Amino acid sequence: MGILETHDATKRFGGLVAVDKVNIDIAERSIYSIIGPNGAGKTTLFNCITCFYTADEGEILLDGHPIQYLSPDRVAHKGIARTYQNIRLFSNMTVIENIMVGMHIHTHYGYLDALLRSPRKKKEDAKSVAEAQRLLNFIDLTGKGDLFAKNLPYGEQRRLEIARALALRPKVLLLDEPTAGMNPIETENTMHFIRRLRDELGITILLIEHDMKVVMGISEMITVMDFGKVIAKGTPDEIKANPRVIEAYLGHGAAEAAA
Amino acid sequence: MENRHFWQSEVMNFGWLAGILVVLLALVGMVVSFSQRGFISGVMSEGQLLIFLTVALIGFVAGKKMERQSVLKVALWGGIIGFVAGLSLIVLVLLTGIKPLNLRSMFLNASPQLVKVLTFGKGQGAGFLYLLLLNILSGIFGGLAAVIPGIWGSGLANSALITILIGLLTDIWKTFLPRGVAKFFFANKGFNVTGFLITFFFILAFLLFWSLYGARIKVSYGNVASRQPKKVKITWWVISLVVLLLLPRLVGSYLSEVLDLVGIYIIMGLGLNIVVGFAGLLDLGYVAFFAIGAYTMGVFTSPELGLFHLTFWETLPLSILFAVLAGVLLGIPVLGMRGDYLAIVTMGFGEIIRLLVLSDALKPILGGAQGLVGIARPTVGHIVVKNPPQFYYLILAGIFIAWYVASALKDSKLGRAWMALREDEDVAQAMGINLVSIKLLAFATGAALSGLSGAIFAAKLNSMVPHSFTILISIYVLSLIIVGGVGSLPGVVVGALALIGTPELLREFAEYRMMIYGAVLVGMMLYKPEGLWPEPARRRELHGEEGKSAVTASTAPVQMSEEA
Amino acid sequence: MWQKLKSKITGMTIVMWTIGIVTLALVVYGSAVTLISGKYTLKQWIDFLIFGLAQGGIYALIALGYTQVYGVLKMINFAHSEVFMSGPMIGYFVATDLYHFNYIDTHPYLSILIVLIVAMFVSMSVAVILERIAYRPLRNAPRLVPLITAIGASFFLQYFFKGLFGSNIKVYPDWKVFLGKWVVFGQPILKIQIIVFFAAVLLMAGLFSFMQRTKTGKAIRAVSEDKDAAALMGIDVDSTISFSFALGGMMAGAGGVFYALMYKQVFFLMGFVPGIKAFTAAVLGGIGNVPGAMLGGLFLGLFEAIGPNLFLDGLGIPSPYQLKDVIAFSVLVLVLIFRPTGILGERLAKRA
Amino acid sequence: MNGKDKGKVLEIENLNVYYGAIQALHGISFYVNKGEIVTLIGANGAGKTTTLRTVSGLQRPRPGVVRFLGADITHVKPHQIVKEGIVHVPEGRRIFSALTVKENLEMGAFIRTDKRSIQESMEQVFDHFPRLKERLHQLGGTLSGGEQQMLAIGRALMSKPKLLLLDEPSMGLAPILVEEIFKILQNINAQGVSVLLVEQNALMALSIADRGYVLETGFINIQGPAKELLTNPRVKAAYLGGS
Repeated sequence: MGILETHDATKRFGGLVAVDKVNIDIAERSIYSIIGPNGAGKTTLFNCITCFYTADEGEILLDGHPIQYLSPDRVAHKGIARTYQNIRLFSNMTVIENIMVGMHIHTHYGYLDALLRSPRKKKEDAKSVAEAQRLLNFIDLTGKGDLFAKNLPYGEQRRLEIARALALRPKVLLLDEPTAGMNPIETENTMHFIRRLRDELGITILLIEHDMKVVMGISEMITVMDFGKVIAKGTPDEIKANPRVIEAYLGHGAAEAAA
Repeated sequence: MENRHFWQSEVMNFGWLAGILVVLLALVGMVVSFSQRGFISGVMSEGQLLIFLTVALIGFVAGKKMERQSVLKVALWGGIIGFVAGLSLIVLVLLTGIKPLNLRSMFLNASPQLVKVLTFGKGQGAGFLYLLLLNILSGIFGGLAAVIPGIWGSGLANSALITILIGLLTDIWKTFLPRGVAKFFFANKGFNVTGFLITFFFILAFLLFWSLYGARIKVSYGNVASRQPKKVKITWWVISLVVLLLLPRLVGSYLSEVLDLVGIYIIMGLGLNIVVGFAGLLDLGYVAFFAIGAYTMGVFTSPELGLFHLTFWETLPLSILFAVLAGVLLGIPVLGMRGDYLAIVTMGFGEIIRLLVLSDALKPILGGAQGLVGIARPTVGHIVVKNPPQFYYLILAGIFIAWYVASALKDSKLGRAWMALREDEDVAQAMGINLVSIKLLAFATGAALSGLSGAIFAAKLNSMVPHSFTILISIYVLSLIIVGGVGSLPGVVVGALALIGTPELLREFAEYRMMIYGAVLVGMMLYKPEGLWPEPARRRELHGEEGKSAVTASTAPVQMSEEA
Repeated sequence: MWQKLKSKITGMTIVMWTIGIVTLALVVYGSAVTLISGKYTLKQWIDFLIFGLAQGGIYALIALGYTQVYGVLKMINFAHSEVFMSGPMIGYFVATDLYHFNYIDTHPYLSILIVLIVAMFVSMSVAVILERIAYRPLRNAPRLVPLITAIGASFFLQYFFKGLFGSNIKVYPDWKVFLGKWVVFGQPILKIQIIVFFAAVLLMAGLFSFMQRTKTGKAIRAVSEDKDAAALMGIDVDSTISFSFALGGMMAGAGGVFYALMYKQVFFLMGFVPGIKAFTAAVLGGIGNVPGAMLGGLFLGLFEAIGPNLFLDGLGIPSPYQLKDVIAFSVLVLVLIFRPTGILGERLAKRA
Repeated sequence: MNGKDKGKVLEIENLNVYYGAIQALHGISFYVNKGEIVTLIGANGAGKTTTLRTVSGLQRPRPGVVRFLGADITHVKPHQIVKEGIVHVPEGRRIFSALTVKENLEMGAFIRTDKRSIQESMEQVFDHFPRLKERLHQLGGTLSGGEQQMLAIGRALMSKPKLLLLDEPSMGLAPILVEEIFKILQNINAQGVSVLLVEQNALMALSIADRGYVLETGFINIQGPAKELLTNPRVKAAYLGGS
């Protein structure tokens, strides 16, 4: 049994079945990728896992416990964090504030502590700031803590978004196209970075990605989606060899060309 | 451009704009109303100043738009703009003279007084000439201020503005300054001519001096400040505290009254700032909590109803408690609503509360349309707090509490969660933030401060009527937050002084208050959405960026549209 | 299934449903008491009903403006209540002049047409100018910004009109032909109310077929749905938006004249309450939806005309008519809680 | 082929586009000849859509020049660009779902006034997409994905464009439908409409295109005749899934 599983997860929008009976099973401390053409339902699946959408049918299990009916904030408490395809930082907050919002659930003090500026509040906030600084170092943004998030360059915004998700200390991290819009060198760095997340922090990673080089390079398991359905599942080598995948993902002609 | 007719050219567009504006200012009654006050005694009243200021402003905008043109051409443009504006006013005067047209039956203010003000009381011949000339000069002045390079241009514009501000508040200066000095500068109404000239040129000289040596002074002061930052800071704190404490003694009873009112709005503003500024929840029913705080004070202390006989201090916590309860109760149904829906529903709530208070149905407990009298005065020891300077201290204490609450919460995980909510509700929730609780906390905290403010308000007035609690109060508070800078605490103070204080000092303004507020809200949103005194962090950031990337600023909206 | 249900029940939903059920119970109980007591005769109920229809027609006309603007800009045009006020305000001066020249008595229909056209034109101009100055520059700003501008513009316009024309209540002259009653099926009914109702329905039908049939109408619908895609069709988005403000303004102007005919008076604050009620009507019908606005307006008008006497009276509340606005605002809140998409609005799928 | 050297329809010079602080296009330049099908391929986020949006006036370059038939249209408004003869079929189709198929097509012909010739164009669209005729009075939102794509292209044709910009017409469509649509694109092109095609499905796109450009993080790194790109090892590795 994996750390995160879906059993026949289904999500409909009107007549469109965006996610159709999807089963995935992610082993702890693995890097798992979901690929498929645009509009295949990958991001919708992410939204179901983080309970931004409630799955219409099926189950989503974290550590064997169903989570599909929780609210998104509860899911975050349970240990799932995510990034977004089109970066969604709190753009008018500073870099460090962004990370500290991510630490919300690990900052243990209440309304009265805040109001009275109690010693506990000061201690917890100091801890948060220290931890945020550590995360900034981790993503190579040391010294940029006071900038507004919106003023960072693209690559740094992507990394900051990951750092904010890491601040939740998740068990499972969902990354939605982390290398979109990056050049080959940045992509290479990001791959390396993702591997470090798993190796150094022990986080399980679920990835949506288009860049085949990234997908094939770092994932242990891959699920291929098309029209909301899973059409293939396996290791990178198995996927590469699967003619159905080539046809769906790369087009009809590709299958012939590859053949 | 070349083949367009002159009357459709760009300068004429500005000209027409100026013409329409000044005519409207006249018709709306501001010109006459402000003319009760002199600006430069015997030369120009404030009503007339209003016209010339408008023309100068349009000239300035036009000048900015053609920055690369020669100075002479800009002056010509300014002149044309002034000419058109002047001509429009002359036409207006002539129209009011046509008997069968009877302009006044429609436009209340197309009166003989208006004619008198516009013609400087000199009759149509000389008056028209005067009007035209001064308009042309204003247009030229505005245009030149925009294009003259460097400090001279901005110095001219700024010293004119500062001088005008000083002139508007002559009553205050007169109470502060020694009689002799005041007499030298100011006439019975406004400046006298020498006073005006000296003030204007002194400020101009000062600005020029500052532009030359200011940087050096700042550096040397900065050295001192950076060597002993704490000491400097403490000194500033002590000085401002002393000034704050002595203020009512310095300004006397009338101004204390104004300060009290400003203070009550500051408390409310600090509260609403939590809801709107921090958490981004646009609450237009904010007056409801103010009313609840006030009515709690009234109902529990007024002998007229005879239901309870508590003292001020016993009731104060109840006022706050009931306001908080109402905040939570009203908060629950609107939890799922965003932006404009929230605004209109909270506005509906505010109205419901007001209508309930007014109704016969609740008259036995709330006093109905007649309101309540005999509300308790607070007592401190043996002193009964009743006159404005005494209330000043109570209100000041209230402001300190409100400020403390707002700044403590802002600098906490709750404050950060609110900001995250304001920025992106979905992502905030994905960060594990419980939206329900932080929204309710925002409503409740805001309501508490509003309730506090309402309780003080009721005690200060000693009596009250439901009509004190209209939607206008909500709009006042919202306006002052926006003018000060959404989310900024000092901004609330600046906003309250500007929007609540000024109209009290300039009684002529009061009648046009809502019109000016409305225009200010629109203008701020169009040209300076961050407010007069933005949050420190924001300001730091904006300054750090100046020049470095003009690119960022101008593309920001594009990005928004992309996300939408 | 049970788990799914359980997961949906939170403390908040319980509170909300309690509010709903209590409200419903009070309404039912109050109505029952009133009906059983037989305090009002059938004739009175019919009077309330007709009044409600006329009132509802006016709400519907104003609501169309909110809906039009919401359709194209996805914002609430807060200043629409002032668009509504401005038309009959200027119309008043025309009407009094016509009255002084004795034109109203000699040519009643022509003169009401003139007043109507002037009022519609004024309201239309105010709406268009408003859009141009206060909203267009903020098309891409964060949502709160145009909303605040709208609030500002609303108050500016109110007090601008007060400054120009004074704060006194202006009494519209009488149209003798609209006075008195008609007898329909043995029931005497106020002429003016019937006329207002049918005129409103006629205007709405006109607008509806304009939106369905004409190229511009279709363009407005296209822009409502997708501005970029509409621009890519060669539709001038800016002028189309202006046009929908103009349409909304015209409807509001007409509604304003009907309002003035029914209540005989105009003044600078007259827009506020009908404005917020018409907004309620628009939300009730499903904002952005043209037939919805019409339906919502009529429904609210009826509800408000019958409601106070029907259920507040039964609850033993003194002078229930004072609370009719409370009813309208409560309807707004309840609709937004329980069916934010309104009667005709469809629940749009929430997509990223 | 049918006179593809008559000159340039579209010329892009040094196009830079920003979203906030982020630069999406870094001074790209390319052109489309009359009668050509040119394709822009690249990964998600490479700037393909941004390029099309800039050409059709929805996005403003800083700096950069867009020339259409020799005239500078960089600062022309989107709706006027349609009048010039460029029509853009946006990503995700963006048909008007609350309008009927017929009304959608009428909106496509918004800039035209001659009713008879509009009717003729509609017939031509039905020739390309007979299925649309069957669905004429259905609401756009009720169509299937493939039909919506057909409607989107048909709607674009209603303005009688000289240049057709297509953004990911294959997105979310089954391979068989993609082939059908691409065939129709070739037909449309054969009738004299130049096409600028943005695709992720590089292979399909290159197989019908005359020339291609590879866009990577806002830069054009590889360009050439489509046939050459198909065999280019770098392109193959990155976009065609080959090794």
